[in-house]
Amino acid sequence: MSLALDGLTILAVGAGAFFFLAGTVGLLRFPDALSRLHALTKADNLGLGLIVFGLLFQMDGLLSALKLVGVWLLTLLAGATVTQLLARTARMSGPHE
Amino acid sequence: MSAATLYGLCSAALIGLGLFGLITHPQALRKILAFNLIGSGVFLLFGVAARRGAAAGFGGDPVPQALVITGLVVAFVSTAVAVSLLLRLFQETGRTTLSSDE
Amino acid sequence: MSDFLLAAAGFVLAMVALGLVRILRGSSEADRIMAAQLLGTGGIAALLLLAQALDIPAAVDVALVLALLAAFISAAFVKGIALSQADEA
Amino acid sequence: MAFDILLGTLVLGVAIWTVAARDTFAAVIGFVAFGLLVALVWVRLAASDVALTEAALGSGLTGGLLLGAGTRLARVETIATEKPGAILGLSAAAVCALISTGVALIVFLLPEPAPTLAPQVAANIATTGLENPVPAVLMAYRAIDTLLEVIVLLLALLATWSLAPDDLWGGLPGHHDPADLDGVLTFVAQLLVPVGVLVGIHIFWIGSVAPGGEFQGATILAAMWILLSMAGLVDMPPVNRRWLRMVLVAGPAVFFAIGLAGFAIAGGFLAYPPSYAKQLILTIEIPLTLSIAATLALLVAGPPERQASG
Amino acid sequence: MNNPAPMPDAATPGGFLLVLAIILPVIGALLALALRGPYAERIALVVMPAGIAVAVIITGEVWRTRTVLQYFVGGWAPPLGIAFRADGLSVVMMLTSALLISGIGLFARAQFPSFPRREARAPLVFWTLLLAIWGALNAVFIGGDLFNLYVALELLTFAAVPLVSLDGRPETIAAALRYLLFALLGSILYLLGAVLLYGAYGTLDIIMLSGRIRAEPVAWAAISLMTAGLLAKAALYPFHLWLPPAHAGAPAPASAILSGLVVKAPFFLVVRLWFDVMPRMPERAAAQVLGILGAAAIILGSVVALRQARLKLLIAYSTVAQIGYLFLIFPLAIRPETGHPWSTTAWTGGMLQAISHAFAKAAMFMAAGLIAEALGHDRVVRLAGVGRALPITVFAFGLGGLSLIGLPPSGGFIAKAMLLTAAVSEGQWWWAVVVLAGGLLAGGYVFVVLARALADPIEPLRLATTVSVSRQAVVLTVALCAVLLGFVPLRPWELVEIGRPGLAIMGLR
Repeated sequence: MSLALDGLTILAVGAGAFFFLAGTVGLLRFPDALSRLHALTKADNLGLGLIVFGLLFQMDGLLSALKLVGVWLLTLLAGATVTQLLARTARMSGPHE
Repeated sequence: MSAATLYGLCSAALIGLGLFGLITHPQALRKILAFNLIGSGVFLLFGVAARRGAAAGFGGDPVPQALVITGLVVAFVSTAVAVSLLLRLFQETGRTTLSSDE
Repeated sequence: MSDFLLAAAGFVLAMVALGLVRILRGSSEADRIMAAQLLGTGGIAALLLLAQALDIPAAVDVALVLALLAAFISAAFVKGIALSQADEA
Repeated sequence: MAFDILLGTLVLGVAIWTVAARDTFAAVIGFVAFGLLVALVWVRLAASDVALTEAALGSGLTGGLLLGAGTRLARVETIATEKPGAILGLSAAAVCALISTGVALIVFLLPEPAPTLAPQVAANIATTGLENPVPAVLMAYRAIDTLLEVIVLLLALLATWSLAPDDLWGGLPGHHDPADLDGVLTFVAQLLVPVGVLVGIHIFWIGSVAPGGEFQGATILAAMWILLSMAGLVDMPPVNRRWLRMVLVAGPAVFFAIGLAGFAIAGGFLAYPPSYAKQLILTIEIPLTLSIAATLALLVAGPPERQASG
Repeated sequence: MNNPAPMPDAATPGGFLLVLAIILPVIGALLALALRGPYAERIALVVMPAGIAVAVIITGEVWRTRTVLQYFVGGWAPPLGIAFRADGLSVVMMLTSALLISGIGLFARAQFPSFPRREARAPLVFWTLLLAIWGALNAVFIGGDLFNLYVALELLTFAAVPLVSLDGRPETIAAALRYLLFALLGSILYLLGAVLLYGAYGTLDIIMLSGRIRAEPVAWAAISLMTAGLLAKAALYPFHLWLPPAHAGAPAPASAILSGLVVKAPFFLVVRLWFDVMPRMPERAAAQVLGILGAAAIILGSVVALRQARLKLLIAYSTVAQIGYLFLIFPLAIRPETGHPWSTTAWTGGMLQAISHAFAKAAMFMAAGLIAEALGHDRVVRLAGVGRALPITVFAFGLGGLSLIGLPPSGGFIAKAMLLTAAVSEGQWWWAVVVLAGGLLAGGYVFVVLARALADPIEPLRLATTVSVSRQAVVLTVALCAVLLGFVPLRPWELVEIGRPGLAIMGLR
């Protein structure tokens, strides 16, 4: 049982780490601000989300599991706030650089 | 070399770095940032002393850890007062540096 | 298991470090904010992994506080931009 | 160990960026990132109480404060001001390198095994009724530090207020824009504040048994108040309101009262009788948390800038 | 003083008085903030006699028992807890602070009046901070724990900085910001030294440290960093640049506190570090460096003071010079071979310089404040006739000047005479030259002011406002305190030695 749970954790955390890789590559490679923003949002939401999902299998209490999900949701909120603002300013200043 | 020693070296570097910024930057806000870097370096040294003193089932000596909490609050307060002085100076004179008065 | 989680934490942090290169090459303001955003998310992810790997339950609280204050900072940021635009207008 | 080297390098890299960045705004962003990484270092140093404080105060509230100041000054600051002379720069670099090297050498020279007070803290912790050693140090063994520090907070607030023009004394701090009910800020505030208040109370409440405590909890509560005010949902109060002064002073006042009562019930100032030390400490901590939260929030809000209406 | 006074191992009977010395003014400050406007001044006026009484009783107790008064806060003994200790040095400084703060408070009543039913900014801030400074100073003078002293120093900083910018002119805000940055740098260097000491010796308690500290790199680095930080706060040359604009820009009563008392606190801690934390370590070479910085401050500060066009700036630069004298005690009192620096004339001379300068400088700043109020400016060249208009004030200024120059009868005279004697008897004649040259230069700038003030005006003097005699009388009383100190015997005092030999004994245990 715990072996199966460990396996799920490894799978999900591994996938999450991969999304961080993807996000960073995107940040480095994409030419304009808007597509970088897109890449970053993916990494944020999915990378952390998958890691949280993976760690959930290791939790032993409801409270600790709730905290983990809470961390993810709060990060989403922070990300969305900034992203929304950046998208607006990026559009306003146009695809320069 | 232990992890504590490693972070000790890191804080030594932070102290020098912050000191450099404090001396060389003419803008007051940059000086305030640099002061905070020195502060972090000094506080981390407390953490290093605490970590090295791990005993009695504690992961670190709680006394220096408690001192850091006090220190962090004082550092925040210092930053807040310095920033309000700076903003007021900016409102009154449009200046953000301290280099050319008198 | 702990080793794997620690390695994952290190990997995420390394990715974040690469993202920082973006800051250091620094082109536009937006890029820097994005990089800080990535650093924040990566840091929180690393913290969660660390909490589990080293069995420090309090680190989850640290991550929770970081996430909360990250949202606060982004709000402060939105407000600051709005104010300085109002100044300019 | 590899993880520590990576983290240490990252911390230094961001710190260098904060000092070396050309424009102020970039430096502030660097500093916010720096605070976040330092919180990670504290976890690695087995100091979760400090990590919480760093996350909430050192990185969070300080970051918000500096970001606010940074955006306000950004337009003038980007114009390069006078540069320090090469001689000053070089000699400063030399002095700082010397100090860094000296401190680094000292780190290697520290005695092994390291001196520690941990056993003494552990031996005496039962008499404080607390299980988490850090609050035991802050509220019992070194309570006078904490008490004086709260006074420092109040003085700093008075320092900030003292910058108001005379005719605005009794006015309200900072800006206030009416809430834009469809705006991002309102949305964030409405979503975040209930969660934040819960988290703040949680962090404060678990302080006696697990990492947490009044400073960490109070910082989170302060941030939530500031958020509400930024969103325009509530306004900061005029600085001369009686209730506000009472809230600010309540924490230290109770601290002093129980400290002085110690003369009668436990034979000394700030001494607690072991049988109900925990209850007394909690009685101090609840008003203290509220006072600290209010002080921190008002410190960020700044001096009075508007006339109170009516 | 050959029979060493042992350091008590536990709290002494009168120890609780030390707690009162700190919390009385602090509670007063809290009340002022809580009760708002009209009460701040009244609270201060109530706390003043009570504070003086506490200081007098503590002094009496220390003198009667000839030992250190000690208190363990919360009953927790060091190293876990924090000790307060009052030795002879502490009580001299506490007594000076209590008297001077009360004098300044009486003087400030006219300048910061409380209005009934309404709270005004400047009075509330001034009275609250006056009390807070008092509490902070006492905490510095009796603190026995290096970190607790750090908190006390920060308390002092945040109580002092707002006083600089109290009248809100932009140049005073810049001066306050610069002062704050210097003070913060000083604190953080001090804290860095403290953490190194804790890392090496596992305690922050001064007495315990003095027993454990050894002459090794960690200790040297720590003490050097802490000293450098404290010098930045004490405005010793070359860290003096922040002081003149800050002290000259503050309102007169605030300048009097800042120049008379606040800069003495970091000096006091340097003395603690060099003579108490490491009683057997001080080395001649290091002490000579402090002496050289002090000498540079004396000469440079005095020369620049001579060239000032504004009276308050002149007095502020004179503070830079007078602080220099304090640091001459390090090369003159440290005698590694014989020990007991506290039985030297230089030790008593230095302490006397600290307190007589406090009274003299406070009187001069208050006098300058009255002159500026009466004339509407404080330009030295346009002082003519003020001697006739405000004779008491100008007389008080002159009396303060005696102390700065080192002319009898004044505390400054005895202090400088003792420093001279010490320099000659120690065979370090070069310090004697500096003391004499500093006296001549001080004579120069005091003379410039008095000569202008006593000259006949070309056109009749028109006063902007009249100045009440009672305020002038307060200034004169404070100046007379500096004069009265000139009647103490010209030899080492027993009072400032109390507690010292005990420290050395503890160190050997």
